Amino acid sequence: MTFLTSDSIEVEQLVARVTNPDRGGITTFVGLVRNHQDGRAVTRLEYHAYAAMAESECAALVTEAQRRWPVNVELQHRIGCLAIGDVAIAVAVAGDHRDECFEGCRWVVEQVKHRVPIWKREYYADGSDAWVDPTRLATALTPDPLGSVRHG
Amino acid sequence: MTFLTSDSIEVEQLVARVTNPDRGGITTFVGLVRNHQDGRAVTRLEYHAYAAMAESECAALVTEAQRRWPVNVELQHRIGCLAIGDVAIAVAVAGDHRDECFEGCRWVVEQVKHRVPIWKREYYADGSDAWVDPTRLATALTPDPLGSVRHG
Amino acid sequence: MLRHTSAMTAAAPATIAVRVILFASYADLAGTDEVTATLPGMARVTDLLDWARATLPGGARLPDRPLVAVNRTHVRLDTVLIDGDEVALLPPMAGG
Amino acid sequence: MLRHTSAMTAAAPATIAVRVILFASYADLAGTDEVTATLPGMARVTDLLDWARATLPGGARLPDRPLVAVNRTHVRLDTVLIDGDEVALLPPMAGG
Repeated sequence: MTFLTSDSIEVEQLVARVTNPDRGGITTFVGLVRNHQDGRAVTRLEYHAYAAMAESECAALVTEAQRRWPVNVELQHRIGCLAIGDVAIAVAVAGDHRDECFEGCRWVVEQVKHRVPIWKREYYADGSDAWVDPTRLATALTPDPLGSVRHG
Repeated sequence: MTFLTSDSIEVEQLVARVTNPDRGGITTFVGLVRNHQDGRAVTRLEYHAYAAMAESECAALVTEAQRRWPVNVELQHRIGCLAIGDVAIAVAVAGDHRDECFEGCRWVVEQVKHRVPIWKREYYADGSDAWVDPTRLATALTPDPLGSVRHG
Repeated sequence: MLRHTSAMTAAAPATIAVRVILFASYADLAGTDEVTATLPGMARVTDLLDWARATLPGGARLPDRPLVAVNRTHVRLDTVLIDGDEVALLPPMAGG
Repeated sequence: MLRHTSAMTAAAPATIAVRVILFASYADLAGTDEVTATLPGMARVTDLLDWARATLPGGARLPDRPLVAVNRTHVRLDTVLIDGDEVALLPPMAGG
């Protein structure tokens, strides 16, 4: 399985892959295509990726999550054309206790947003479209993908 | 639907009920029956409830979660006999943004543990059994179900 | 508030009867899951607990401050009881 | 570290060629998603960005400090480039 997929994400399959009789909890996050963004009506969108790098970044952050917490992590991100309600990202984290499930799942979602080279083009009800720049949203945090990078 | 069920919990159905084209994220927590607890091998367990009160406490905490955060919440807890790997509890929280999805889901799980009158009897591989007392576990927090109770 | 006020403005009855229900380890200790307690008027939950410790099999093993619900609501131990209340003695909860 | 050291101990070539790849809004601006840049030996990412600003259509609209990856790894802008590197200019990421 790859981390990026142009097919529908089957959340139940991700959950099944982290499930283990040794694990007492599973936290799952599913990101869906909303029908609005910053007050504008959205009709559909496209995710584009720097695929080779996105795959290696996803692999690295899953490995890091599993080193930080005693958890099993599965992650998929959809690319290509998505309709309203489609699953854009799914993260499933299984652990012994709810603490590490919640913390690990949240951390993976944040890391995907900050490290994985994926871009989103939104199409609006008025016929226009735009690449989304999260650093320009009111709620934006400055991404720091270099947190764990060695110097060149 | 009731919050307590003696049938298998269908997580996908809970998730479907909170899904809405207006909501951008869904955080789900699933608690499973583990095959071990405090170093002992567990073979199965039973959940008992003070059913009428458990239902009203679940209703109250779901209402409170939806007042604290702009989210949709679904919650189910299994009672009766459970096997290893069975879903004991499922919480699904949908919101516009991941912050409220994660915070709301975590809060509901904590509230269930602290307020809802449910008890667990574990059966061990050595043939013995015991009622679980979370206040005696090393990781225990003192429950305070009276946080929001009026004086009598 | 309503419970307390009504109990204080009406003439307190000489005795009240409350339904006591027990769960899980407490029911195992007592060998029953339901019993009726007759208590003096204006009795509080603490009085009921004293009664349970003295009367119920295994009652002496109740913790100092168990969790208690009256009519399906968590209450403080100084809550005044009224005739017909359903008082539940709740062992440490273990849901989730 | 390896990249830097090898570049410094070998004789620096007079020029290097790097493959520059562009995504999303940057590709739209430049009207292309791939171009080759020829740069002096020991050029850094900052030098490549100067080249891109001067050379690519819409290059002047690159931010002061864009995100850059070399050979599929996020790098600092003072990273020294070597011949054959794949340098990706990354608009603000919007996954998740």
